[in-house]
Amino acid sequence: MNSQRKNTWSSPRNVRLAAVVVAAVTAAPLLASCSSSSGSKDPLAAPKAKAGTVVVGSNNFPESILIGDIYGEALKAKGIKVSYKPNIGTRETTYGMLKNGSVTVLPEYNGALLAYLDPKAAPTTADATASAITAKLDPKLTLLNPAPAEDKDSVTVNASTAAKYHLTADSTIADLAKYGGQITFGGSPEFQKRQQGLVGLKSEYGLTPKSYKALDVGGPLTEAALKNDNVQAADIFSTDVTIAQAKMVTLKDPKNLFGFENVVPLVSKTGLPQNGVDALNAVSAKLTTQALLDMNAQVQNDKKDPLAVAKAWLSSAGLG
Amino acid sequence: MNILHFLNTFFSDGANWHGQNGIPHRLLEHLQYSAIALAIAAAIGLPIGLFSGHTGRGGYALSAFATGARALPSFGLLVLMTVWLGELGTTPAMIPLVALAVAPILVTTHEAIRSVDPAPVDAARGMGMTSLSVLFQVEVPVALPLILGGLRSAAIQVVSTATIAAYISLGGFGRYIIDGLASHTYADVVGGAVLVAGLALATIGLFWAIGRLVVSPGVRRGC
Amino acid sequence: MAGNPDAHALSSPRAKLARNDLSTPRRGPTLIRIESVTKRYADGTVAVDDLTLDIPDGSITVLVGPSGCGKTTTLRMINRMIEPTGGRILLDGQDIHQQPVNALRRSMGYVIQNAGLFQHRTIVDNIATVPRMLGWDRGRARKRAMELMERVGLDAGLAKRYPYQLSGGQQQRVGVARALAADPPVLLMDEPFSAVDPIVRKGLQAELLRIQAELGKTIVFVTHDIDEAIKLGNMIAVMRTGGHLAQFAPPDELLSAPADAFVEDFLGTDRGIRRLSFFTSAGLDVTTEPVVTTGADAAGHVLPELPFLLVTDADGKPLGWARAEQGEQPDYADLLPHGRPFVLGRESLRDALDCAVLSPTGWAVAVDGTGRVAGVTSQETIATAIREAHAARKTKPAEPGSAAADPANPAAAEDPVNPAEAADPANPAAAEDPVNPADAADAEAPADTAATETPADTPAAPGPDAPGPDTPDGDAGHPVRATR
Amino acid sequence: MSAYFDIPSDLQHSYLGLIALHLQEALLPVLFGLLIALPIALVCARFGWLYPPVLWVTTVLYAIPSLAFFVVLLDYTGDSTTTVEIPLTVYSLVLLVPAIVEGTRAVSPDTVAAATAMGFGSLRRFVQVELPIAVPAIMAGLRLAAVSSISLVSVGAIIGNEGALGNLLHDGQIYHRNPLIVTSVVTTALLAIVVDGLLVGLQVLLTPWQPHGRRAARRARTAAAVEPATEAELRPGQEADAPVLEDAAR
Repeated sequence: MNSQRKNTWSSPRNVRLAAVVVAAVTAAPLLASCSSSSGSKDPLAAPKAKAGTVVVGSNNFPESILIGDIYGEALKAKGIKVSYKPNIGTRETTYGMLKNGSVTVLPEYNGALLAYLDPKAAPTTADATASAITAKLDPKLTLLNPAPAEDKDSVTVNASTAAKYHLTADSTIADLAKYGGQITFGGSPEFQKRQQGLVGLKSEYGLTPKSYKALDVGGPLTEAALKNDNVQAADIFSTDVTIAQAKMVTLKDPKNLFGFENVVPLVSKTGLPQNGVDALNAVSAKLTTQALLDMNAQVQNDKKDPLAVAKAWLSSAGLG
Repeated sequence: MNILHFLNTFFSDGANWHGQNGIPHRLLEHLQYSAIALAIAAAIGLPIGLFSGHTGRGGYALSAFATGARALPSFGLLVLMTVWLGELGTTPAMIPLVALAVAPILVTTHEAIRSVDPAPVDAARGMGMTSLSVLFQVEVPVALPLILGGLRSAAIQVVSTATIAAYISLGGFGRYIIDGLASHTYADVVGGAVLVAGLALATIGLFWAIGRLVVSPGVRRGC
Repeated sequence: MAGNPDAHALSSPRAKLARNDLSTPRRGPTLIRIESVTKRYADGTVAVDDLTLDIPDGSITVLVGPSGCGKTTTLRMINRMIEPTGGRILLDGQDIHQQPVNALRRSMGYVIQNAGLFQHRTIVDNIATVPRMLGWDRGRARKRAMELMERVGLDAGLAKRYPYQLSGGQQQRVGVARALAADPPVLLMDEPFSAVDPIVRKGLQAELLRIQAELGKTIVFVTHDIDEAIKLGNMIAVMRTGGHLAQFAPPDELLSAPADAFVEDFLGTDRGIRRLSFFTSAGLDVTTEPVVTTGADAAGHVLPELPFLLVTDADGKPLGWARAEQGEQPDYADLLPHGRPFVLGRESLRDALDCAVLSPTGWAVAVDGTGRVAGVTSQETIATAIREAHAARKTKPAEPGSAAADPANPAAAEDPVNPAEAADPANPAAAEDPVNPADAADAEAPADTAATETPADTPAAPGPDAPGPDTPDGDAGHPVRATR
Repeated sequence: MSAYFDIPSDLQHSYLGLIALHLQEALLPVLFGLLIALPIALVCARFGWLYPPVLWVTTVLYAIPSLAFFVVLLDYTGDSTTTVEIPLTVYSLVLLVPAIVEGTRAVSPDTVAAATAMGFGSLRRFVQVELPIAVPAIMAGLRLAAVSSISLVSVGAIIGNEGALGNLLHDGQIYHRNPLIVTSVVTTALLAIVVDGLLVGLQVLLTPWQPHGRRAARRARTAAAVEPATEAELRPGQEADAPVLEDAAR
């Protein structure tokens, strides 16, 4: 070894080199994050779906996944290339993904969507709901025809609470409001801040629960919490099969806070070919609340796979 | 900067400073979960680690157990305990947190005692110290920095992982993250993350202070 | 330095031992008796094989041998750190197996390599450990610890330090002090000085001999270093791999009569020279003829066989050699170095020979305890003395083998001249750990090394020890040991 | 058995597919982490003053809870495996940098001096001498990183089916199929144990000079028992003293 190479790493040149390496390694992620954050107002900058493929997304609860499967299989039956992105998350997330094009088709509920887009809107008819949505909807997106099938959020009390406060199927949310200071309310984390949630319950019915427990989207946590009386009332889907099983009582919503909740495909205008639009409208025409309840029961009670249930319904409806 | 903006939004929101969803209340919850989990894990891990380290027995069983405990996915265990126990109290959350914390405490304690210079231990036995005296008067004082290191590492992981308790409707700083994700309010997510990271760093500081207090200067060597 | 060599010589451990043996036989001849002890491990390894050994009271017994010879195992069986698989060990006639193990251990001091100090405790608390275990109150234990620090030559200022702040040599002193804290009759030492550098080791060995001279403990000492064994041991047990006892003898006998080829090989090639350490220079013929005071008339002083004169100052201390032919006056301004002188009577023939070999004139300079010249002597004279010394023991240095069977006088070796190193005039104090960075950094207390690590020069009890049975008797010219 | 292994269609993977996906999401980050950690560790090993600040940065990063990390990244990388992989890369990095630095620092100074005396340049010495000797320490870091990575992937389920086997947890909940949750937990744990075992095996292959296994350990113990104090057993204490004394001298 000659003496010049002896101190390779402590020569000034190499100190600089070292500094550069460290700087580069630490700065790279920072730079990356800065550029992507400053570039777009909307942070959900996921890669666009492959051209020609329709991406069917769904929210993170079983019924949404099931309807997503129905949409997807119906499109496939028309020879359209479909890929699924099921079980994504909440509307707050999925709406963004529709806007940026990483999802093409999403099962939605018109009332809930409107409440998300315009918390102050209070339409009294299904058509008014549809037009209110269209007014607020991102120009890249559109609603197809709503199905007759409805699945609402609902304020449901467990059996013991119903007995305690003498609540029956004829009682309204306003009847519960009197006891608000004594109940713990359960629901999804997002329910707390939504118009179709605690916000609306307070403004429409004056219901302010003693406390709120963030659970899941009408899923097992919510059901368990109701059954164990961890919460006395909760937001739970009106199509949930456990309501009847556990003798829970769903309170009436005379002010239509949870509005019209028809199942409706929310799609990207450019992503779906016309035959796809036709296929989804055909599905909506035949999708009834009873059909939804049946299918939910098959998934939840009979542990059938939602995709199989979807395929079976499509073929029985002559769409598959 | 995006993140700074979020932080400003989060911390300047007066609603985040009081009430059930206020930072002080969430901090107390987070500390409570972390402290209970750490205490249980220490109650399990320290005696076993001290005993096995002192006797030199059970090293293989211990490392196998620790590998197993580390291998358990905390989040999966949380969900599993929730559905199995069918309740929403703190118990389902404690089990994964304890499982997470036991391994580092156990293994570090064992290794710490094992790595004590054998010469003073030999000298202590040779001068007629009882086995317990050797352990508590010679081995533990010398191994204390390492044992504290194990507890600290467990505490950091517990503080950081206690966020997932929010997934099963518990409180703590995880609430901000889970709720922020669900309602797409990123200020809450970033705020929650910063709070958790800050708490973890505070934990490091706490253990440093404990070390200054309880470790003999002869072991610390004045550093 | 060397202010009172005689006193020092007489306070040597052997002197003390001899006195004990003659005047106060406290426990009979053997304190520790190892009877047919075997240690076999579960995997079949035999560490110690049917070992029988009587360890005499009040003296230093060294177990020495190569790695794996079972010497440490033997030592550790004495305080039951290891339990034998066969045989038994008696302490004062009692089987140690019948005694509570921790009480047994508390009654024996235990010193190991690297000292094994408790790094989390201060020096004084380290030393006070056993007294505290024995239930002494803190004040008394600390007081005792402070006494012991002084006894082992540690500055009291170190008491509140932690072990890491001490040099290796100082740590080992603390280890010895800790072992002595409860005044146990037995001291077990397991390679205590192996991990320190040779200069420090030399100081510690001298210190141990000094302490032993004062305390007269029964010391079992394990080492792999045969020189250390010979220097320290009253009795030496040479062990060989597999846990067999090769020879158990006093050092002088070991050197002169190794039992077999293994022991001979283990002793090394220069054991004849080393054995000279056990022959006193007390009766060596020295002449003051070629010694002149500087500036004095040298007429008639020059010997025919030595064209030099040893020049001293007015006080009689040597200054150097001056070249001088018979009848001429030397040039007092041009002196050759006189080399290291030996202390007549205190140092051994080995030292005398060494001085002579190193001297520029071939003659060794003998001084008395105060450093004044006692005379000079030639290599031939020393050689004669060696021959006579051997003859006195009916042995010949060239044929040690023939002396091996000389059992006639086994006790003789128990009473050798104190080792030369103990009186090494080169200052061992200053040499202790000069390279240790801890000490070097110890600017606050520069005194502690220099002041506290002076081992050989502070014999605690010189006066009372002076008259002893091993005082060189009238039969001058012969080694002390040969008189018994 | 089908209750355990019939994977809901919305996961779009078979059981084995989920395993493969899980391994990919967990182990690619460990690999990237290692690749990034090596140069950082090299620089830290060479320039000691860099190590403490780097350690602080990594500690802060490690303190960020995985869930929050995922969610924040969701903003930038969207609902994709990348969102899971980036935090896991960071966590691996954080575990590996100290492992490598401490590992190479623990290489005996004698060995380093010998290599230097033989004419190894600094970089070559790091790669050919210090790194191989540090393999056990590095492997320990790798094992920890791999096992924790495998465990953390599951959390990705919360950000939208990006948790591979962890997705079974959510599906098990929403479909009321507890067996799926058991499958997820058990499979994840087994994966971690198997990967850990493979890494141990890899270490044995990489460090043929080290004693391995129970027999070697017992041999070492017996040897130590026979002559406890004469062996190098007592050396660690001495070694630990050395740097401290050095500091004191400075």
